[in-house]
Amino acid sequence: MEEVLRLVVERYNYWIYITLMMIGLYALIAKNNLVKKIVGMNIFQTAVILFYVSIGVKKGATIPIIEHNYDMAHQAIRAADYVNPLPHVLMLTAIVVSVATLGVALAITIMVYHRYLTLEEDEILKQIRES
Amino acid sequence: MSQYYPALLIAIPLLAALFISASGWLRPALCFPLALTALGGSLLVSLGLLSNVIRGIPDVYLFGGWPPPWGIYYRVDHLSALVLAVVSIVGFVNLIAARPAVEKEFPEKAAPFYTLYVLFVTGLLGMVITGDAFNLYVLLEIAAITGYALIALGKGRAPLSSLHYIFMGTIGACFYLLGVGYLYIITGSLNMEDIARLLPPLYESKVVTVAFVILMVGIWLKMGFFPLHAWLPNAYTHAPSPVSSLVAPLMTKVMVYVMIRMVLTVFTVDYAFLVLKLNDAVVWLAVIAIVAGSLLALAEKDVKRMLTFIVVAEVGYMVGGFWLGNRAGFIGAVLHLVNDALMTLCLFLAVGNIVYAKGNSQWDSLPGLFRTMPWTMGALVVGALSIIGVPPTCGFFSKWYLLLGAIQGGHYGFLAALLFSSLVSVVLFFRIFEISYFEPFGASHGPDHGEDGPAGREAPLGMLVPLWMTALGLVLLGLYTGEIVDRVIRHAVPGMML
Amino acid sequence: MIWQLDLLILILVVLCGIGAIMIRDLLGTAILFGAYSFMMCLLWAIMGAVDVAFTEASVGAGVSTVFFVATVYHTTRRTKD
Amino acid sequence: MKNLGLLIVVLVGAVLIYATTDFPPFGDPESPASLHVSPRYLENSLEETAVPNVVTSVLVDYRGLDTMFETTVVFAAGVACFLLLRVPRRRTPAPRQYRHRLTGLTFRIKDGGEISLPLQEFEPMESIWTPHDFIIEKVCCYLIPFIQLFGLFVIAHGHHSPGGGFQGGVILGASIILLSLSHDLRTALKRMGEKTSALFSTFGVLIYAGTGALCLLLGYNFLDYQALDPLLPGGPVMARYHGILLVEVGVGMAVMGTMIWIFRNLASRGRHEEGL
Repeated sequence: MEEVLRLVVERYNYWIYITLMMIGLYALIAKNNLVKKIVGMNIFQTAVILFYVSIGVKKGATIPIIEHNYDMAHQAIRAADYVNPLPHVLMLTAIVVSVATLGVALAITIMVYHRYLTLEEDEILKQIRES
Repeated sequence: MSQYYPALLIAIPLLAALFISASGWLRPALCFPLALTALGGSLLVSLGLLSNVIRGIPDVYLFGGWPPPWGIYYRVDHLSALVLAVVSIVGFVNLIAARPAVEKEFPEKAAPFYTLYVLFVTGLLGMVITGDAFNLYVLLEIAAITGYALIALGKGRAPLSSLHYIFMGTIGACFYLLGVGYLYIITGSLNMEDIARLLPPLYESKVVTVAFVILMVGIWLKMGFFPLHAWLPNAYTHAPSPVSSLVAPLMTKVMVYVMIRMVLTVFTVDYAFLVLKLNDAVVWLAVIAIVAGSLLALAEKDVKRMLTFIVVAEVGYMVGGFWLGNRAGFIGAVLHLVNDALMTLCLFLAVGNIVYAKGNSQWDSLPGLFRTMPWTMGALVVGALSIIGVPPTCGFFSKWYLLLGAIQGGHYGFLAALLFSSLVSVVLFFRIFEISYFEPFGASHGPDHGEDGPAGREAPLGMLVPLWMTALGLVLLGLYTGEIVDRVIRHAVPGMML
Repeated sequence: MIWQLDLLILILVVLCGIGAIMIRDLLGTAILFGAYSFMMCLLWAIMGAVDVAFTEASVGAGVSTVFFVATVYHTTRRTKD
Repeated sequence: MKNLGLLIVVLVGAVLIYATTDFPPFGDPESPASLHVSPRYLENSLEETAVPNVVTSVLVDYRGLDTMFETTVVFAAGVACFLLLRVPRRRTPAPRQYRHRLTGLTFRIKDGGEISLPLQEFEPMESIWTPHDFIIEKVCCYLIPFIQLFGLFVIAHGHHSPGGGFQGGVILGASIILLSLSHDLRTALKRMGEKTSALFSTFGVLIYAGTGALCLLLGYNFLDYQALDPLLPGGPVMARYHGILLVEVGVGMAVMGTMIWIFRNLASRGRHEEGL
């Protein structure tokens, strides 16, 4: 029991990312409204970003900006003192990609709405079947 | 000069895309020539890379001058050089054919169209050549976002289909990203070869297994492997014809290449075939994909939509051939990747011509086409023969290798599926030929449609020349199959499969 | 990193996420999505990823929300689920 | 669909939880991710690029190619929204309504017509017109210059503090978006036209890719900013420093232009006349 509890507490960030991912995926698959699906898509993407950021955390470390004096003189740098910067770099890219996808998806949503005058997927499919 | 090729391959089309976008505002007439020059340039560069590789000159390019695990590097080997050549040829030929359709359907939006077109090809070229797992994700997204936009440009249902494609494509890309993250958390590296070096002691870890599964599912989603193909037929059918003849031949093939690259370079063949032992299951999935794709194609009454289901079946060929795990299967899969890109291009270009002349590709508009559009239909016949697998065309040879692989691997289910699908292709295409040759023109139309009405003319020369270039390419590729296998593909076969 | 604060924000993130997809008004969805992004940004700032947090604050909570509102403005607020 | 969705979601969740048990513990400084590649960035960033903010130096220098394509993704999204939504300008403008500020009378001007009275006395009315709030308008007027100043600071100071081209570019873009939210789209379009924002986004990416190509022309690898040494003062390390700054400015321009461009197309449904 204690083993399980330790497992849960030690990695709680990972559990939250899985939860968010499941919420996003559920909205993406099961929701009927197109905007809701897009929100789900974004939650899904941010969940992956949360996972990456969690990789970079080091206990007792500070943000990845090296302490230095005005003339760039600095103490010997210990990598363990700073949070791992690589996941942050990757996730900057991922965030920007997600907003780009969002822009395109919303543009297409507007097109869909003005063709069928509804955002509900079942109503749209019904209109297509009838025509 | 040749050591700059990998950088030029990406830089030329990227810079050109920016110039096209700017010239759209300042000098619109320049858009098409710029796009043509850019893709022509990257075609030359990729052919140069291919010849370098054949002559045995290694090509590794360090971006920013940083050594591999820290910086990003591009690496060219036999497999990627071959796929690069295919991608740039298809992109270039299709661009020539796209011009009349673009001028007819959306003349005022030519500049953004060509910008996105060139960016799409850039993304695919980058995906093929990159040696960094995360860089592949970014390039994948470039190709995906431009692809979504180009597909949504079509008429009728196109925006909705494109939206579904966005949802599925984003899930696929995120799964890929998550898989890369799992590899990163356990190895600490993003460089493909570095990961491969660090993985062997970790084969027992659950993280690696799950990373493999997630990566494969993500890639399969993107390529439309059978149970995950739901987005593909609608998206490719409703897209405007110059777009579907660009996206359909390239996107799925490049994703197949990415799958092969992931298994060969990142996880290594030993892990995928000996540790996980998934190969039998995947080949059976491929069998289902081939059979289901063929059967679904039979039910369609629209030529373009039928072709999209053939694409689904062809994906099954390549995935199955690769996962057979023997030499003939591997050669068959790679050869089929090359051939299928050109076959699909030929068929979609022909259908594009029909759509250009008739407005749609329903069966109702087929009668009399052999008389009014003999050149288009001639090329369609060549493409169809290649898909069926009739000897002088290239489709025969790759199917031959796949069959050989199935027999060597003792996988008779795959063998049966291949033969069944060829048989179905015969039925599919001969039905089309029958309607368009024997049924009298005008039977389904009113009497007011004269024989030389505007709807009954052959497509313009600008669309016929690329179409026939592709059709002749199919025959030439078939004749030179031996050369390609000997000089290129044979060197790409991993040691374990020999 | 104060774990109580961390846990509180994690729970709020999940609640905002669920709320955003459950609420029966698309404008509400857009606003709750903005709140979700902002909570996420706080979370990342706590975890030491200042640059990511900064980007999320400006992109996720700022521009994305405006895009959503613009879309809802041009379509409809109605939703069945 | 709901049950299928639930099934898939539970399946995915189960697979992910299965893998999580083998992860290194959360926040462990000894995990492979913290030991293999990233220490070199932390230890050598100052010597090699003179940039204390390691995220910036990795983003723009060590993994500069990723960032170039990321900017391209944003640019592609801008072009995509334009391609999908923009409606070509009509030859004859549609009838418009104007309200006389003093009397409150409404005039309907037919296509191509002009008002003979001085135009300052009128304000254009839109079919979905909402009354303007004086307080919001004024507050935003005073706020926007400071937001823009902050955006420029974030771009320029990205080497030493959190921030950089993306964040600064988004903030600059948001200031113009705020202008169109607090006033209306036409006011914002007068300040920064559609062509301007499109060219901003194009030339921003061009600065990035052009810097890379310049390095290539100077005989170094693509994006190797050390090549800029003969053109910039301060030696090879400072050349990297300044190269990063140059590229960040490009990113900022591209992101600013694109965000405004996307917003306009979304908010006015491609008509660029009236909107949010």
